[in-house]
Parts: sequence; C-alpha cells; structure tokens
Amino acid sequence: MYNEKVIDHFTNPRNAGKMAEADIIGEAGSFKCGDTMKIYLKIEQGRISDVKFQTFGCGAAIASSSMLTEMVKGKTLEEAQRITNEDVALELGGLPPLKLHCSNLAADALRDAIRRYREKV
Amino acid sequence: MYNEKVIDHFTNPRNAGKMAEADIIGEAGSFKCGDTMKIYLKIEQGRISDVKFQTFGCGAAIASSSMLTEMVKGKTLEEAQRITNEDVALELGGLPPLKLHCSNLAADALRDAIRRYREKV
Amino acid sequence: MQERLVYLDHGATSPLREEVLEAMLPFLKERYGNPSSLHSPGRVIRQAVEEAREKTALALGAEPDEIFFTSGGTESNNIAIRGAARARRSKGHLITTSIEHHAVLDVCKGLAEDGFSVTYLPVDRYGLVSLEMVEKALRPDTFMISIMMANNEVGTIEPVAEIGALARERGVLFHTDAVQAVGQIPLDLRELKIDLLTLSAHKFNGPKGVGALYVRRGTPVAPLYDGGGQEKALRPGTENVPGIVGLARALELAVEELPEKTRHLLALRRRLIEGLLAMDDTVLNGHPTARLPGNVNVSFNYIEGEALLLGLDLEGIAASSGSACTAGSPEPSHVLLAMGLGHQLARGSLRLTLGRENSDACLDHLFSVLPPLVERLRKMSALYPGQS
Amino acid sequence: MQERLVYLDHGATSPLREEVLEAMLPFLKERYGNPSSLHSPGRVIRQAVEEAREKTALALGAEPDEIFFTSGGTESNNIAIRGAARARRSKGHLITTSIEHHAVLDVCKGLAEDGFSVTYLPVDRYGLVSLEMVEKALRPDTFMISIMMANNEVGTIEPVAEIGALARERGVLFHTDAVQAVGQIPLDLRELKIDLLTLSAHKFNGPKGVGALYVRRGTPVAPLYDGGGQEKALRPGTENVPGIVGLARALELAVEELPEKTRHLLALRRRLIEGLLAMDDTVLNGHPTARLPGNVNVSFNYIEGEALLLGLDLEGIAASSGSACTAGSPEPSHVLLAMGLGHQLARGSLRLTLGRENSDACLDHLFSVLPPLVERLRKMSALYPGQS
Ligand SMILES: Cc1ncc(COP(=O)(O)O)c(C=O)c1O
Ligand SMILES: Cc1ncc(COP(=O)(O)O)c(C=O)c1O
Repeated sequence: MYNEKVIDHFTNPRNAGKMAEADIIGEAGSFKCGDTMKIYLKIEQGRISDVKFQTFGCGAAIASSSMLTEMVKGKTLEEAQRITNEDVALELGGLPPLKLHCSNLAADALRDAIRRYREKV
Repeated sequence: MYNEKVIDHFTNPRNAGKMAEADIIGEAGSFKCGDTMKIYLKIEQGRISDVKFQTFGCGAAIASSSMLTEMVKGKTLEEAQRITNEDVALELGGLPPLKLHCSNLAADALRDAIRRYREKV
Repeated sequence: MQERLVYLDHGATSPLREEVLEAMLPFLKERYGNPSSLHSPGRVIRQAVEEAREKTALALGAEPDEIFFTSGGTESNNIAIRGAARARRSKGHLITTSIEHHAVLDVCKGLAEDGFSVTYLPVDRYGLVSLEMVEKALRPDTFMISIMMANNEVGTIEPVAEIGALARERGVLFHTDAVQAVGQIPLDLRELKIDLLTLSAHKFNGPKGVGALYVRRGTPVAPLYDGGGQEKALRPGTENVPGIVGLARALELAVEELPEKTRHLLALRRRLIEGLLAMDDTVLNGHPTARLPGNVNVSFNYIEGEALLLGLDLEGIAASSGSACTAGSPEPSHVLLAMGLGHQLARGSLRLTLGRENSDACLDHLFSVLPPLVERLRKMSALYPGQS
Repeated sequence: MQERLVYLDHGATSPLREEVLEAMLPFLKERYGNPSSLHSPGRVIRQAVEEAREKTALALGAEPDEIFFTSGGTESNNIAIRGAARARRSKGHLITTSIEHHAVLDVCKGLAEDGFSVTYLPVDRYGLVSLEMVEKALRPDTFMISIMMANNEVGTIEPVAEIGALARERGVLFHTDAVQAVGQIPLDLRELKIDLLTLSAHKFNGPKGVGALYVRRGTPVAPLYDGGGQEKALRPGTENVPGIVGLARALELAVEELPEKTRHLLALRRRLIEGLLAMDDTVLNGHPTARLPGNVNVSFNYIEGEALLLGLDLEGIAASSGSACTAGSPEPSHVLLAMGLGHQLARGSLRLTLGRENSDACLDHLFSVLPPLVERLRKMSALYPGQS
C-alpha cells in the first residue's frame, strides 16, 4: 500500500515530539477523519531553524508530518509558505489515492503556524 | 436416479412392440408431458393371455409400461382393472418423485383397453 | 466419474483445467487473507484479485475497472438487467428474445410484473434473431436490449455486432449473455458495441460459482445487494478469491488457445453432424454455420430425449436434451419451440457439446451406441409409423 | 504469506483447513459434472451437494430442506431480509440494531427507502441489545426482527434465544446474522426460535465465496434472483459444488472440535486481555464474558488504529481496527460509536481475533512488539497529554 519512503518516515519519523521553547505553534485537523497535527517552529532571522511535530493520525498522516518537517528546515517563511499538501505527498513518492487526504494537514499546520507568527510579531 | 429394476425394464423391456392380432388396443397420453402409450391385449376366456406395448416417453414411462405388461399377463379383466398407477410404481421398487407422473399412463392405457373391449363385446 | 466416460455435455459445465487448479491452489492454502484487510497478507490477496481483473479485462478487450466479479452467470444476468432497470427513475421498455436462458427470461418476466414492458422477439427456424425485428421493436421508452451472444441449447450465434451498433446509435443499453460464447468464439469489446456482458467461469474450464459482469464505463447499473462495498459496491461480499483467480487463468488460457481449440472442435463437430444426419428421421437443430464450434443439437423423430439420455448414460456417454420430462415442467425446451419445432421433435432432441478433451475415440464410442439405441427406442415407440 | 506471520485477524477471514481442501479437491478435479444434469456424472455431483446439505443441517440442528446454499454471508443476509420483505403484500416495520454488519444495516436502509419503516435499536456500552428494547419497539405491523448472533467487531454475543422466543410469541419473523457465531459458539436450531440464519464458510476455516441461509420450514421468503431454479429457486445458478462440499466439511469439523477449540481460545484470550489492559490508558471494548472466545477488542487512547495496524504489520502481525481512515468514509466504526465510545477511542481501536492455529508464541511476539509501538505512537501524538 505505502512505498518504502512513506514506511521509513512512519517508522523513523524525523523531528517527532514537542519543542519546549518553540517560537510559535501551529495546528491543523482533518475535518474528514479527525486527524490532528501540531507543528512547533523555531524561527531565526526569518528562517525556520528548528521544527518538531506531533500527530494523531494514520501512517500516511504521520509520514506526511515527518516529511514536511524535513522540507521546511532552513527555509524562509516565504519559501515555507509556498509548500502545498501536494508537494508533501509528491516528496514522499506518492500516497494511495484514498489516503491523499491524510497528507493534507501537514502543510495546513505549517501555514497556521506562519500566520500566527506574523500576527504575533 | 432410477433403481436397478427400473433400469432393467428400460434396457430390456418385456413385451415391447406391436401385436398384429390384438383383440383390443388401449391408449393413454400424459397431458402433463405428452408421453403416449399403446397397449395391445389378447384376451382368452376373460383372461389376458398376451400383451404388448408401445410407448413414446422417458425411461420411467417405458419401464412402467414394461412393468405393467408383466403384471397383467394371465390376470382376469376384473383383476387387471384394479391395478393402479401406484401399484406399477411400487412394483418397480419406486420412482423419483418428479418422475411419478410418468408412470401414470400405464394403468390408464390398460383401463382404456378394457373399457373398449367391454364396449365392443 | 465413471471408468469409461465420454463427456459430451460441455454446455452444461466443463472440467476444471489442471493449470487453473494450480493457479487457484495457493489461494486455497497459504494465501488466505481477506482482500479488504489493510495488513500485508490481505494486500497480497487484493493484488491477486486486481491482477485477475486485469487479465480478464485483457482477454475481453476491456478495461480492468469495467470488470466486476460475481458468483456466476445467473447473478451477472440479474445484476445487468435488474440493476439497469433499478438505476432508472421511471419504468420503461426492454427487448429480449424468446430463446434466452432462464436467468434472462425470468428476470424480464419479473420486471414485467413490476410494471416494465418487455418484448420477446421471435427467432427463425435456425434460432436467429433478426436485426430488423430488433429495430422494429424499439420504442421511445426502450432502455435496454438483452440478447444472448450464443444460445446454450442449439449454439446459434446471434448478430450481436449489428444489434450492438443499432443499440448504440439509438442510445439504448445493450446487454449480452455471453456465458456460452466467452472462451468459445473470438470476442473483442473494443470493437463490439456492448454495454453489459455476462460470463461464467465453469463454462470455459474454470471453477463453478464464479462469473463476471462487464460494465462499460458510464453505464448506469444499481446494485441489487447491499453490504461491505466490495466490487465497487455492485456486488458486495468477501471475494471468492480462488474462484476469481481461477476464472482469470481459465479465460487467459481459453483465449490463448482459441484458434487451436476451434480447429479441433470444428473437425469433431463436422464428423458428428454428418454421422447423426446419416441416421433416418433425424434433423439438425440450429444454424448450419453460425453456431458454436462445440455445439451439436439434433432431434430424432418418434423418440423421447430423456429416454435417449438414459440409454446413452448407461453406456457411459453424458449428454443433454431439450426434453423436459423431469423438472416437473410440462413443456419441452422453450428454445426449440420458439424455433418452430413441433412438440414431438422438441422432445426428441439431443444436445452434444464438445470440449477440448474430446477426441475421435469419443465419437467412435458414441456411434457404436447411438444408432442401435435409437432403433430400439423407435421400435417400441407408440408414435413410430414403421413396422414393429 | 510472510515468513513469520502472526495472523490475528480470524474475524476477517480464516485459513482453509487441509481436511477441507482435501474434501473439495475431487470436485475441483474429476468430479466436475453439473448437479442439474441427468447423466451419472451429474447425479454423482447432485448427491454430493445433498450430502453437504445434510451435514450442514445436522451441524445446526436443522433439516436438510431448510438449508439453502448461497455465495456468502452478504448474499444470505440480503435474501433473508429483502426476500422476506418481498414475500409480503404490504410494507411493514422491521427491527434491527445499530451494530449490525453493513450487509444487514444497508439492506434495512434500502428497505426504508422503499417505504418500509425500520427501528435501529441502540446497544449498551458492552454492545448488548436489551430484550426490553426489542419488546418496546414491536408494532402491530412489525414483520421481522434481525439481530446478529455475535458482533464482528467487539464479539458481543446477543441474547438471541430470548429475542427469538419473543419474536415467535408475537408472530414476528426472526433473522440472525450468525456469520461470526457459527463454528465459534454452540448453536442448536432445535432449541433456538430462529426463522432465518446466515452463515459464511470462510469464517470457520472453510472456503471463500460460499455461505448458507437457514430458512425454517414455512417461512415466507421470495427469491431476489431469477434463473435456472437451483436451491429450490431461492438462489438460482449453477451450484458452487467444491465450495458447498467445503462449507459442509468445515462446519462438521468446527462443531466436532468446538469444546476443544473453545478451551484453547479462551486461554489465549485471557492472557491477551490481561496483557493489553496492563498497558496504560487502554480499555476493553465489548462484554467481559458474553463475547466470542476468539475476540479481543481494545482501544488505546491518544493513538490512531490504522497507524497501529501499520506498525504491527511491519512486524509481521496481522490485525484489524475499527478506525476508518481508509475507505474514504469519514466515520470510525459505527459499532464502537453506538457503544458510546468517543471519536478518539473509537479511532484508537484494535481488534485481535484468534483462531485454532494461534499459540502462546503468537502472543509472545505480539507483546514484544505492541507496547513499544504504542509508546512510540503516543509520544508523537498531538493528543497525548504526557511529557514528550
Ligand atoms: C446462456 C446461459 N446463461 C446463463 C447461464 C447461467 O450460468 P450459471 O449457471 O453459471 O449461473 C447459463 C448456464 O447455465 C447459460 O448457458
Ligand atoms: C457479522 C457479519 N455478517 C456478514 C458478513 C459478510 O460475509 P461475507 O463477506 O462472507 O459475505 C461478515 C463478514 O464479513 C460478518 O462479519
């Protein structure tokens, strides 16, 4: 069902867990299946210097979360903001059609964090 | 489907064929499936001294016809008349329920012959 | 079965091929998962089912998503016809023939009871439906034509290419019961204008209890059963995985070997027909050329088919007949009657259907047994005009 | 399947037993005749089908003429409910539960669309239906109660003896979907007041694609399909002979070995439940005692079931979950929700269903894999209140 990259990100998720001193926290939930993701960002000079995630969801949701954190590290907020859910699924090498919706929360949570950060700053 | 006795009467029917000098000929047809039987009787002193049959019909119909001819030989007309279709089936050791109706023409043809004979005499 | 069995009843069912059983066995043993399960043992099975779907599609010239596995020809026919009727908002008219299998005929009768109107087209003496008749029967509210690809009793091959083209032109659905045709004659759904096609595995050396319905993309068919959503909810229930795998393998082999098998069957058929017609008072039922390569159907005047079957059976020959002296139904074959045969000839019919494992030796045995048997039965027949 | 596979998903499907395959093989090889044929190769098969019917009847405490073979549990449920509805002249009311399999639930929904009225009874937190609720739901126009014998997700065994007695007293038909119960718990139709009972062979180590419907004599059920009249026209189509023979053999074995198997499964189940409940934030779903011997269902708070399944699968353990993050359906298990579980617990469910070939070694492997997996998933869960 899942390709090896997805399995790898599920089994060895990158940047999983809480971040004690995050500059900002974003959240997103999938209305469709009740999955939830939290993203923790550390931001230095407009760039994402560190990132962590916590996800309640299926394998695809967890792998997408992990994948996203790898994709944003070191990026400027402008660059990060342009990442779409499709980009994440693509970077994972594809997801089964029925599971595509599970990858939706990753980019959503990131954008939520960036929006909040901008409101705060 | 058929027991051995039925098979035997089908394979080696007794008294099959026409009788050139029959005293009387009886006929019966099954309305249900279109089977037809002709029975030829030779009658001497109120007894059936010889009998032949011709049947268009399935195995059960042929075996019943053959069985009947064996049952009536030597019997008085009164005795013969009392033979029922059930008697024929019973004498054959039974027929499959769905084929019982095929044994109906044998006794019917016999009774038809006896009736005609009485009318004629 | 018996020591010396000459099986000439492939139209009823055919032996499962060894290669097909081999393909099925893993799924009757270690590959037992449920294709709906998420875990790997389930996914392995899902993949096998989807591969079977691809093979089946390929063999028919269809796309995999147009193939729906069912429990057999009867179910496929029911889903095709009743399902298409159910998918409509209003009643309507359908056209079929008077020589369909009961799994089409009785579905149509059922729909007629439900308020649909049905035209049962007559056939000519060869069992052929005429395109003109189909065209004349079309009405503004006609939504479906269901005409079999080949008849199961007399083997007549109907002009489904022309009927399909007409149906498409008039915007009417075309269903064909191809149970007797698939694996027996060439058939390409890329060329034929068919919307729904029924097949059944056990007629082409596959397993019993599994069939398929081809549904051209976009054809509106409502499911008849509710359940777990399998086969895109058109036919729910845990998939008969070994059966599905077997169907696909049997079809693959049948299509692959079709030219060779056809040559083999045609040679046997020619000898069979010639031998039978050389007997007195014997007529061929069905079309002389537009007929399935494996089908022979003759009527012997003055004798009854079931008695003939019994006599043959006692000599180890398995055949069938359009005689109806069993099921408790009073009428002989509706097909033979529709073709204009009299009651007597209809009851005297014998169907011999050939398969790949039949040989000239089978016919040798048949011809040593049949003529004296016919002679014997005629002599004792109440209808035989000859001398006794 | 896999090298080291621990299969804990017998509720989905179960491996075909060797003895059952052995019983089927002759009918996949030389015994290929059609049971409807008049000749001896056909009659041999007819006899095999009728012997299978007798065995099946004997195992259930029924009469052979009350057993109808079908293509599986889904079809049996559809025929039982829709067929009974169709046999009526007027619409009416039926009672079922909110925890039925979709092959019952969706049939009822379909009937509701057709103008019937349906009561879906709630269940308590253990998944139990109450007799009082059934009684209160009865109306003058109630013609059928359909309540499963045992639930497929949580294994709760419903009080069908009492419900059946009530139904009989009130002159209402009682159907039970016993797909999960047959071959798993004792069941005697001479004692139970059941009019219609559904079973499916692949749930008790029989083949996929074959099931049966028990129809008590005199119960009015109209066929849903038309065709060649097989199974007394209630389920027409050429019989799946190997499947039918396999079903009967599997059932015979299951009933024979039931006491022994029950002891085996209960011992494993006890260890399994104790081990699982020893983990933090874990709850047992279903009834503590009125449950199938082979069923365990737990919810792990804060984590999602399908992720759990994936993690287990990667370690060679096959299980299932009431999580619904696949089928594209937005809701998790309707059964768990009906039992009052919150959305999160419902999504965190894990079903482990044991079979005869499972052993303590299977559980050893499970317990070496599951706790660290749960721990890992919780740590990365957005809902977990514990420290990261
Ligand atoms: C033309 C035709 N249609 C339908 C069927 C029914 O197929 P099955 O018995 O596999 O359901 C048959 C065979 O019996 C057939 O010959
Ligand atoms: C309770 C219950 N009913 C019905 C079914 C359907 O049975 P089948 O898939 O054999 O059609 C199942 C199994 O999937 C079940 O568990």
